[in-house]
Order: sequence, then structure tokens, then C-alpha cells
Amino acid sequence: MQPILKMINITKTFPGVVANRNVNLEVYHGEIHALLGENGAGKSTLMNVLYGLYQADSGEIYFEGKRVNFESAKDAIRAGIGMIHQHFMLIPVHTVLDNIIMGLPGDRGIFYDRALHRERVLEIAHRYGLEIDPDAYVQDLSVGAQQRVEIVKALYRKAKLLIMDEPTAVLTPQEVKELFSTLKKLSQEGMSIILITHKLNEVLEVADRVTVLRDGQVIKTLNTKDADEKLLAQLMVGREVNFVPAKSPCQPGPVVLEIKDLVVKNQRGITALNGLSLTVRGGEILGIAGVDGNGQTELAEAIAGLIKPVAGTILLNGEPIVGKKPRVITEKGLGHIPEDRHKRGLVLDFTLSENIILQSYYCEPWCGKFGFLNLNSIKSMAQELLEKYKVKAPHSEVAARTLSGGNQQKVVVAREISRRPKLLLAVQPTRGVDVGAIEYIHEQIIKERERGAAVLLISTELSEILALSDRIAVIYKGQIMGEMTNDNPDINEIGLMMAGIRKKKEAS
Amino acid sequence: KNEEPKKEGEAKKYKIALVLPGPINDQGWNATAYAGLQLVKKDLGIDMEYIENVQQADFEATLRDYGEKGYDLVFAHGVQFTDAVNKVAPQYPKTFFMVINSDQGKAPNIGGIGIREWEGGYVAGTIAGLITKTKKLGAIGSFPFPVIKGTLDAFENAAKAVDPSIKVMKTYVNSWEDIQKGKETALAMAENGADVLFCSANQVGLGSIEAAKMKGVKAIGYIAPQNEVAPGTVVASVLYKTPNLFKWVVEQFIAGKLEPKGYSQGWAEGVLEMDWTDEVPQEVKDKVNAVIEDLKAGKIAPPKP
Amino acid sequence: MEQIFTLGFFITLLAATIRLSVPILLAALGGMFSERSGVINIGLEGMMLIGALFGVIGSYVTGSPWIGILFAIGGGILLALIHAYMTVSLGVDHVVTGIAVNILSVGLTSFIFRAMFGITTTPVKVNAFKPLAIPGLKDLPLIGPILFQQNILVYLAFLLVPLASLILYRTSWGLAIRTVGEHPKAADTVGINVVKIRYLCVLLSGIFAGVAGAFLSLGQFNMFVDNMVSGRGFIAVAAVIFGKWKPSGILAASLIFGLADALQIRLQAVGTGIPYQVFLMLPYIVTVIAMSGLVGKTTAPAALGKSYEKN
Amino acid sequence: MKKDLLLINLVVPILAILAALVLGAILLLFINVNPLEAYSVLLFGNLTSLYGISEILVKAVPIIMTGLAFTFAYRTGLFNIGAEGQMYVGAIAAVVVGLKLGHLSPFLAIPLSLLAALIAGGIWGGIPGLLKAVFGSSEIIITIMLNYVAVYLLSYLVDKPLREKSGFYPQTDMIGENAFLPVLIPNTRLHLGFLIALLFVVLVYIILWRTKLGFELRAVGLNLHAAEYAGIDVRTKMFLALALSGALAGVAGFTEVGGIHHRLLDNFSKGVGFDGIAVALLGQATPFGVVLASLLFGLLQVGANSMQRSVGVPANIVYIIQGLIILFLLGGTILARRYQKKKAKGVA
Ligand SMILES: Nc1ncnc2c1ncn2[C@@H]1O[C@H](COP(=O)(O)OP(=O)(O)OP(=O)(O)O)[C@@H](O)[C@H]1O
Ligand SMILES: Nc1ncnc2c1ncn2[C@@H]1O[C@H](COP(=O)(O)OP(=O)(O)OP(=O)(O)O)[C@@H](O)[C@H]1O
Ligand SMILES: [Mg+2]
Ligand SMILES: [Mg+2]
Repeated sequence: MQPILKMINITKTFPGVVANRNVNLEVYHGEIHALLGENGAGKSTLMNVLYGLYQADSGEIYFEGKRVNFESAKDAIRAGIGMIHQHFMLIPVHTVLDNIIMGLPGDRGIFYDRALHRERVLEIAHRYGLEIDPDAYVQDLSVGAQQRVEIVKALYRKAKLLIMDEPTAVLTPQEVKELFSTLKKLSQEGMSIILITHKLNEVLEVADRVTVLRDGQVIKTLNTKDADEKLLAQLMVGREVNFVPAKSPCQPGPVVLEIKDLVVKNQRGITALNGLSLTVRGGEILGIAGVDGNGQTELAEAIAGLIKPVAGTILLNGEPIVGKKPRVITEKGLGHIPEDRHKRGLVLDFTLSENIILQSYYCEPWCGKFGFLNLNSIKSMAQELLEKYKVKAPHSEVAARTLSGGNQQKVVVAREISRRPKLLLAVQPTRGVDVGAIEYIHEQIIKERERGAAVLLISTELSEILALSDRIAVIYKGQIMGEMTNDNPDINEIGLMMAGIRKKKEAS
Repeated sequence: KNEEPKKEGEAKKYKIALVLPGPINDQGWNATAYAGLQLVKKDLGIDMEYIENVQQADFEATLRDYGEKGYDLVFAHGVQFTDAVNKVAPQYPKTFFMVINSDQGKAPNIGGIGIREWEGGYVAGTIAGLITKTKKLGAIGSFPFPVIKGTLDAFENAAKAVDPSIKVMKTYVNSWEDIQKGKETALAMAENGADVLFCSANQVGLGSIEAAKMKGVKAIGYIAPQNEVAPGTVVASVLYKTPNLFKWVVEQFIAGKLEPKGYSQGWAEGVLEMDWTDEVPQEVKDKVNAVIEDLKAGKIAPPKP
Repeated sequence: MEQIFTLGFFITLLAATIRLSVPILLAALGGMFSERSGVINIGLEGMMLIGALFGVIGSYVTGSPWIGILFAIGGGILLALIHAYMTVSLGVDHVVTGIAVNILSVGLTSFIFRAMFGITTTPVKVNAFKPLAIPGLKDLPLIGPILFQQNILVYLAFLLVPLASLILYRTSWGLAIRTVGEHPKAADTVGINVVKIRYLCVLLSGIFAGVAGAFLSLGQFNMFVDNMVSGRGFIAVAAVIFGKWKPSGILAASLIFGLADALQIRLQAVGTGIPYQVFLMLPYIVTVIAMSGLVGKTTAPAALGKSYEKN
Repeated sequence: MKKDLLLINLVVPILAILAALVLGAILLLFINVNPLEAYSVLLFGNLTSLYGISEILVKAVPIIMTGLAFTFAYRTGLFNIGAEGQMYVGAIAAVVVGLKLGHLSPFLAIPLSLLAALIAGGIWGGIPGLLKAVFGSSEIIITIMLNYVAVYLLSYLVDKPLREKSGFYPQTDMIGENAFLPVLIPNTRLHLGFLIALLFVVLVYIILWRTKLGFELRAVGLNLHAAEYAGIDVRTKMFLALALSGALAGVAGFTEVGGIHHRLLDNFSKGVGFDGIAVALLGQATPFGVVLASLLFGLLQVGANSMQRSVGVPANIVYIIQGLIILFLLGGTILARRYQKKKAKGVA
């Protein structure tokens, strides 16, 4: 069979980084081809080159047998390539329909026939079982619904080759299943699909073939029926991977965090937490599993005092902290690794030392009596911390922006842990960082628990929850669906709870 | 004492400068001074230098620079230069500083010369008072500077002298250049019943003439010959022969007759002049000319400040 | 005092409001397109000024005010190109660029004007737009002669409001513009040429501002005088924000500015004994109050003022 | 690396200024002025005499202050377009104090009028700050609007309540001599305001980069959400930043009336507020950069006057050259950075 896509010897460099080095990739008609690789392996870059967003430094691309040279996404779209990006490319303030038709030419001259588009969109949505409301605003949609919009957007452009960059990271296991059945249906109709993921089981489940990238190079392309998880992991990382970090048995101490009937509305006034209750003791890790967008952000922000709950109580070491300012809560012993290091965790244009004192800049010894900063002691402390936490950086006075994502995250972790918190609130602590950094951060979190701190771990990566937690709670639509201890938990049950289906009540 | 007059043949060696607070194409105050500079060149053969658009903060430095370079005569075009001249002049005794529109001089080297602008406003007011039918007039000023305010007040006094029942609307627009504001202000006055409009605010006046044209009411030109700006609308212009004033000063200076005192000129000295159109009946012209004669003879008092 | 608030007063007030709001409306509509695509345009003042001059030059050279408008558009485009190149192609801070454009334009207009017409004490007059009565409407009692005998640019300006709405919300261009202003990268991924759209929108703002300037020089007058725009461009920038980046909002904002100005002029002319400066302040104070209480928080296009570098 | 910095910080500015001058030269030739002669006056004419240099410094003083004002707010992520108005109200306050207390010892009169200017400018900047903090109103609009209000307020005050005793010109009486800012070099106009401005340069630098307040303001400016996370009260800081920014601009009014005019006049020092925005951004929003850019502006503006006087170049060409210099400086820096990036990539 003739491949629909052939990428030959693609090389793409960024200043100081070779993101792709002589990459070869072939994709056949009707094939689901997985692209596997660690963070920073160059998967997104390769796809962006294919999609015309980046220009390769060298190499050739053949699509449907013809040599192509896409100068912009427009060319790629016209040729029949669709791409769903790692970060959704949707406009929150536009309607679903507008998001789907944006970039398309007008129907009568420059005017759109919205009624016609609406009809066609719904038709496609029905055909593939992708339920969407064309008139809803994207900002009001769940992440899963947003992804459906992205898929319809690509299908609507009559894509023959669909690229999906980490589509499952934000879905429930059930939604993943649905997505995969959609993908299979599409491939049976002749659509070719490139699926990027870190998740080995998904590759084995849905893909026909898989190409593994490491450090910008192709390590191997193989048929999934010839592969297993262990092999793939080894190809991906280049060594054996320690999937589960070692930890000692749990010795819970007194209750550190107690949340009762917490109700929180998000910025747009929608109820995000709806009577949530939980407790965390010293020396234990409570893992909150759940699909993104079920109130995790709001839970963390409410604990940290960044949003004000509508009702309910939060006790930190027995003291109520609802309505207290973030600073007060921090001083009472909260360490907070925020969900989004770029949004909250770091001031990217601050130096590393400035970022390291972000929570304590006003305290002695960093700040003297008259409000002057003590730059020398800040610098030496920062330098020390960077070494201790193995942050790869030339020195403490470079901007945080210049560090890789993993090292940026290490800075945040170092800052929060070095303050020896009584409660460590870790939200997506390893999102988008590479395996080495993940291992390291996990170690640090476990160390905190061993020191006696209470740890509330919120993560959408079930594997992370399973690897670290002593107890697991599942959050769904702003409520805790159920709780269980982490010895041989029923993964299937967790999956169902993540989808909002409650089987048993109360475990503990 | 001043320098002794030079010999006739050396007249061209005089270094004379003109310092202007605004751009020379403002169609008003600065433009007439620039015309004066050209007249001096044409009639006396003397090349005057000029600097335009000098900001308040630069007055002193600019005057000082001319003093430093040994200029003989420096015109400072506006009473706002008074402070700066008072500060700078004592350091440059060889330079004579002439402040336009100032009525004061100070020995040995500061003089002032002004046009009695109120006399212009008075005549305009007389004309307006004589031709109004609605007994309502509009007068627009830029800023309530003494000269402008005096002009507007004189305009009102004159109109009331014709007919005490006449009402005058007076407005300031706080601009020399916002022509649209001038127009809208004039329109508002016309809509409020004014049938003769008068404006002392450089370019803004063009706006009021435009408004008069639109509303079919009359306007009185001011400073520049504006009868042709809107024929049929502008019935007469009160002209400023400012160029003559410059020429007069330069002549006096060359003759060694310029004294460190305040001069003022008006109808009597020929610095103000009428430019009529046929729109004005002869009897009105006669009455106005009689008023001008009274002004020349000093029989009319300036408005109270 | 009491006799001033007559029916006639309100009608003439309305007419003045319309005239005073037109230049602001025109420039602000252009500014809206620019800002909707993500480019702050604080150079509207300069673009209006050059439009005012070029309009007069065009009419002077050809005798036709319509060709004057074309010249004005050309002048606006000239400055807009500079703004677009600096902000879109180079990613220079939008605010400084706009300020530089304004400074440049003050010098350029004065220079060109003197070079062409010399220094005069009476203005050079050119052919301008004549009032155009709308048959039928002009015969309406009371308001007809006042509201429907404006020059054609006035009608045009108000027609542009629904047209701008139509373009922004109903067409492929409008959707592309809004997408670029919210999320240029997303626009890129669906094949919208971000650079092209931003250039077009900035040029559009130049065109609109040019016409706004020509409205002053050829619609309200038949001449150019130095600095005749007198801050209306800055008010237009304010109107864009005040109007929440929407054509209808901008219409309302422009009318409010126009009304406040028309009202203060009238009150001043009547002579109330209140210092005239208080009236001059009125439009600006009204805006401050409106911005704080009534309009409150406005959400700008998400990518406003941010440059986009593709790679 | 050193070489690269040299390129951006030295070569580019020189090339940018040269390019702007070349374009200006075409216009000069057009009106029959010898560009070389004009430019030698523009750029160097005032550098040959103490008086000329002092005039450049005098010119730079208020621009430094409005530039600092813009910088201060900008570092907090806010655009203060209102330095012009804040300068006017600062001047009003300084003059009122100078009129009432000008007979006191200079050691009282001067600091008191400085304080008054700081407070008045602070209030004028605090209004948009408050509205921003409470309602989220755009500080850009409010500051633009308040500029106009300040202009008319000044106009009213000199027209009516503060008009000079003779009632003649719309200006106030001279402030008491003890409130005059002393001249630093005899026979020049260089006044104490220059040192005061430099003091504020250092002060702003220290506040922004050496104190906890500055840490907080910059954090808000660079990442509002992270600042919130760090326990910084974002709204208060925004208010504070605009109020302090206004206070700095108020000082510009103080130096102008205390050092130059010695009384309040309508429309004094027009445009200095906008110059401040340009120098702040040219100076990359650093206090030291502001000084350099202000000196450049001072040189150009004083040189422009000289050029007009001695060569007869009309003022409008100066505006053109000034506009072009800003554009070329900013554009040139970016083009140079791009060029460097490309080179770096070539190496990798
Ligand atoms: N715009 C850019 N500028 C500079 N470097 C970049 C840019 N985009 C990616 N890189 C670098 O190129 C390398 C490959 O990045 P890429 O995003 O393709 O990785 P990835 O395999 O998609 O990783 P992930 O799993 O995190 O999505 C990384 O080292 C990254 O830091
Ligand atoms: N070496 C580099 N030089 C310049 N930019 C870089 C470099 N490395 C990464 N970046 C940019 O910084 C951003 C963050 O990098 P990285 O992917 O490591 O973090 P991340 O949090 O995983 O982001 P994402 O969630 O997009 O995967 C990327 O979008 C990339 O464009
Ligand atoms: Mg990726
Ligand atoms: Mg990543």
C-alpha cells in the first residue's frame, strides 16, 4: 500500500535545541499511527512542521504521493491535514460554531451562511457520535466537550490525515474509550490518524503501528502487535524505568486539613465545588483523582485563599482559614505547588532567586527592617537551594523563563518544600515534565510525608495518584465521589467514579 | 543709553530677531508678525531672523541666546515674554528687547509696543450693533488674556453704546487652533439668536465664519483681511497692520529714536484699518467712521479690566 | 435660563451632537478594527491630522472633494503602514509606536502644508462637501431641515456602524479578525494569516482615521489649519474602549462625547456665570464617571497589545 | 556575549539616529538648508558651551520625572498616560505653597512645595488607581481624560482664583523667592531640580529593585496571578503604583515652576507628559535608561531651537526627526536582536 504521508530526514532546530534530527515517518491510509516519546522528545515539533506551522530546516514531505511544502496551516488544511493541538486552539469567547468555521472562506462572498454550517456541523457530529451544541460558548464547556469541538473542527475541514497531540490527557477512562471508538470508526472509513501520547497502554490498545522518538530522533517504528509496555518504555526512555517510587508504610498523625461542605463558585458564577468534604492527616498523602475540570482548580485555590468559598469550612491545624488572605494561610503552614507553573507558580521574567523568595520576600532575613531586600543573602540561599534540589541552571540570577519546564517545576517544588510546610498542596506537580524530573519530584513529595507533613495531591494522572497516595479520593462535579485506601485499589471503580458513577458508598 | 545710530550705508548690518510663541502659519498673531518681517525686508532691506513655536519653558534661553550673539534688536512677540525679558535684558545691555503688546518699558534696553486691540473690538462692536436685527451678538475669544478679554469687552461696550438693549454672548474656547470648536460655538450662538458674530482667536475665527455662513448670519473679520473667506457673510474686516508696526519700530531704532518705554498704537497711528464690503450701507459706514475718529481723538475710554 | 430648554434647543443640540461625534465615530470605528485584531492604535490623532491635510491637498489639486477623500485615505494608509510594520512585523510596543506616529504626523503635516501653500494670513480654500438633503426626510417638520441636511460624510459615518457590525459579526473576515485578536496562535492553526489580518486592520484604522480627518477639513470646512484635529484622535481611542470594542458601543460612546461637547458649548454661550473651564471639562468628567460606575470593567480582546511571533 | 550587548546598546542607537537624520536631511535639502550645518548645530551646537549643556540638562529635568512616572506604573503592568495632567496639578500645588509660604526659609519652603507637588500628583494619579482597583476601569482612558481636566483646572485657577494681583495676565504672582530652586551654576538656568530629579532616579531604582514594595510591584506587573499566589494584594498595589507614579509626575510640575517659571501659567511645558512615555520606553523602562533617553530628548529639543535660530530650520522638521528617531531606535533594536538570533541558530 502507498503511504499517505512520508516525512524524510526532517531536521528542525530552535536556538540551542535540535528538536528533530533526521526524522523519517511513514503513515498509511486508514492507519492509526502512534507517536511516542518523553517530554521534549520532539513530537509536537514534528507535527507542527507537518502542519505548516513551523518550517523544517531540511528534509522532505510527501503527502498523497506529492512533494509538499506547507508554508502555513492553510496549505496543510487545504491538502487535507487536520490537527488537534496539545493546548486546545479554541477561542473561549466564541461560540462552538464560530470556532469550527473560523478561517473558512465565506459562502456568499465574505458572508457566512451560518444556518447551513450549523446543519452540516450537527450532521458530522451525529455521524461520529460527537455530541456538541453549536450555539454554546466554548468558555462554558467541559474539557471533554472542547475536545469534541476540536475533532469536529478538523473533520469539518475534510481532513484525510488527522493529527492528535495528547488528546487523552484530559479525558476520563470512559471518554478515552469513546474517543478511541470514534478514532477506529474514522480509520475504517479510510482516515489516517497520527496519535501522540505518553501512555503506553493506549498505544497498544488503539494504534496499528508506533514510532518512538527520543531526543529528537526516531528510535524505532514497529507494529503494536509486536510490542508490549516494557519494550516501549525502554525504547522511549533509553533505560529501565522505575514506575513506582519506594515509600515506607503510612503512619498518619493528627488531622492537619479538614474541609467540610465546601461550596465554591468559579469566576463565571458556576458552582464548581458543591459541598465537598475531606480530611488529610500529617504523614499521609491523600490523592485526589479526577478528570480535569471537575473542581480541582477551585479546590486548590480555595484552600490557598485565592478564591472565596460561598459556604463551608476549611480548617488548617484546627483553625478556620476561609476568608483569610493567601498570605495568612501560607504563614499558617501551607506549601502550594500550583497547577500551572507559568500562570501562578513563577514570575517567568523574575530571576531564580526572586522566584525562590516569592513567598517569603517580606520576611527576615530576606527583607530588612525598612523594607529593603537583602540581596546577598537571598542570592546565596538561592544558589544553595538550586544545588540541593538539582535544578539545572547556570546560576541563580538567570530569568526563570530560560529554564526547561522540568527545571522550572523543580524551582517551584524547592521553594515550597524548603519552607517546611505543615500542609503540602501539590497540584499536577509533574505536569509536562520529563521522566527524570518526575522521579525526582515524586521522591521529594514522599520525603515531605515522611517528615510528617500532610500532603494533598491533586492530579489528573491516575498513575501518579496510584504511585504516591496513601488514600485516594475521586472528585467529580465538585464533590468527592468516594474514597479508598491505596492497597490494591479497584482501578475500574475509580474510572467509573471519575465518570460520575458511584458504586459503593464510603470506603475508608 | 542706546547705541548711537550707525551710518546709513551700514544699515544692512543690523542683527534683528523675532521670537514667536507659535507657528508662523497660525493665520493670526504669529502670521502677521511674520508678514512684518517680510515687510521690513522689502521696505528697509533688512534681513530679520525669526524663531517660531517657542515654548514657554524656552523663552529665557532663546532670548539669552540672541543676547549672547550680540543682536541689536530682539522682538518678543507677546506679553507673555515680559518675565523672561526682564530677567535676560540686564545681562545684555547692547541688545534692545521689544515686547509686543506690552505697555511698559524699562531703561535702558526694554521697550514695549502694543496695538490697542480693544479699539479694534470697539469698532467691530459698533458695526455689529448697527447691523444687528435680533439685538443679539456673539463674541468668541481664545483665552481670557487681558488683550482678548479687553477686545471682547470693548465689543460689548460699543454694541451697547449703539443700543443698550443689545445682548452679547461671550465665550472662550481655550484654544487658538480648534477650528471645529470655534464653528460649533458660533453655531450655538447663532441658534441662540445671534445674527452677528465676532471672534478673536486666530484660526478658531475661521470656524466661526464658517458657522455664520451656514446659518446665514453675518460675521466681522478680524486681524487678517477675511472678507474673501466668505463673501456675503463677512461684511467687513478690522485689519491689523501689524507689519507696519514692526517697520515703524525698526525705523525708530535705526534712527536712534527708540526709547525704553511703552508705546501703543491704534487707529490714530494707522495700525488698525477698515476693510469694507458692499454689504454695509453707507450710513453705517459713516457712523463707524465717526466712532473711529472719536477713538483717534481719544474720546472713548478703554474697557475696565 | 429657563427659555433655553426649548424644543428648538434640543433639536439644534442634537444636530451639533451629530456633527461633533462624527470625526470621533469614524476614527474610533477604525481603531476598533485595529484593536479587535490585537493592535493598540494610539496614533489615530496623527492619522486624522494627515487625513485632514491630504484631503485638502487632493481637493486642491483636482478640485474634487471626493478625490480629496482618496488622498486622505492614502495619507492614513501611509502612517498606518508605519504603525503596522513596527507593531506587527517587528513587535515594537504599540503605545510608543503610536506616540511616535503622532509626533511624526504633527511635523509632517505642517511641513508639507508650508511647502505646498507657503505662509499666508488667509487660508487656502478648496472645494469641500456640500450639505446633502435627503429627499422626503428633509421635509419632516422641525427635525428635517436640521438632521437631514448634513454633508454626505455624516450619513456615511453612521451607515458605517451597521456595516462594521455586519463585517465583524457576520463575515469570514470579521470572524478572522476576532480570532486573531483573541488568540493569534489558534488563528494560525486554522490557516488564518495573522500578519495579514493585523496589517489589514491597522490599515483599515488608517483609512477610517484619514476619512475622519478629511471630515474636519473637507466636511466641516474647506481648508486645513495646523493641528486642527486638536485631540479628537485621543478621544477616539477612549471611545473604542468606552464602547467596549463594539460598533454599537462605539456609536454610543461617540454620541456621548459629542453630546457632552455640544451641551457645554451651548451652556457656555448662554452665559451662566459658571467658569467656562468647568464646561470644557464636562465631557471628560462624564467619561470618567461613566467608566467607573456605569460601564465598569471592560474586557479587551485577549491578545490586545501582544505581538505574535510565528517562529 | 559582550559584543552582542555592545551592538544593541551602542551601535544600534547610533545607526538609528543616523538613519533618522538622513531622512530628515532629504527634507532639509528640499527647503534649501545645508543638512550638515543644521545637524552640527542640532547635535553638537550646545555641547560646546557650559550654558548649552546646562540648557540640555534643564530641558531633561521634567522629562526625567515624567519618564520615571511612566516607568513606575509600567513596571506594575499599568499604562499611565496621565503624566501631563499630574504634572500640572503638581505645579499647582507647588505654586500655592510657594505663594503662601515662599517667605519662609528655603529649607522649609522648597521641601514643602515638593511635598505638596508629590501629594497633588499622587492624588491625580491615585484617582485612576482607585477606579482601577475598585471597578477595574481602564487606567489608559481615565488618565487621558484627567489630562484634559487638569488642563482646564489650571486654566481656571490662573484665570480666576489664583490670578496675579494686578489681574492683568492669566498667571499667578511670582512665588516667594525662597521657594525658588537655587541655580546650581551661576549664569545658567540649571537649578536644584536637576539634582532632585537624579535623586528620584536613584530612589525609583532602589524602590523597584531593592525593596519589598518594588518586588511586589514588579511581581504584579510581570504576572498578576503569581503575585496573587504569593500573597500580594494586587489591587492595593495597582492603586499604589498609579498614585506613586502620579506623585513622580507631580515633581515635574514642581521643578518647572520652582526652577523655571516661578509662577503658574496656562499650558506651561506642554507635551512633557508624552515625552515621558517615549523616554521610558526608549530607556527600556529602567531609571538609568530614562535618564539617558531624557538627555537625548533634551539635546534634540534644545538643539532644535538652536538649529532654528542659526540655520533657519522650521520647527516641524524637528518633530519629524524626533518621531523618526523613536521609530528607528525601537525598530532597530528588534532587527538587531533578530539578526543575533539568526546567527546563534546558524551556530547551533
Ligand atoms: N518554540 C520553541 N522555541 C524553542 N524551543 C522549543 C520551542 N518549542 C519546542 N522547543 C524545544 O524543542 C524540544 C522539543 O519540543 P516538543 O514540544 O516538540 O516536545 P514534545 O515531544 O511535544 O514534548 P511534550 O510531551 O512535552 O509535549 C524541547 O526541547 C523544547 O524545549
Ligand atoms: N530552550 C528553550 N528556549 C526557548 N524557549 C523554550 C525553550 N524550552 C522551552 N521553551 C518554550 O517554553 C515553553 C515551555 O516549555 P516546556 O514544554 O518545557 O514546558 P511545559 O510546561 O511542558 O509546556 P507545555 O505545557 O506546553 O508542554 C514551551 O512552549 C517552549 O516554547
Ligand atoms: Mg508536545
Ligand atoms: Mg510539554
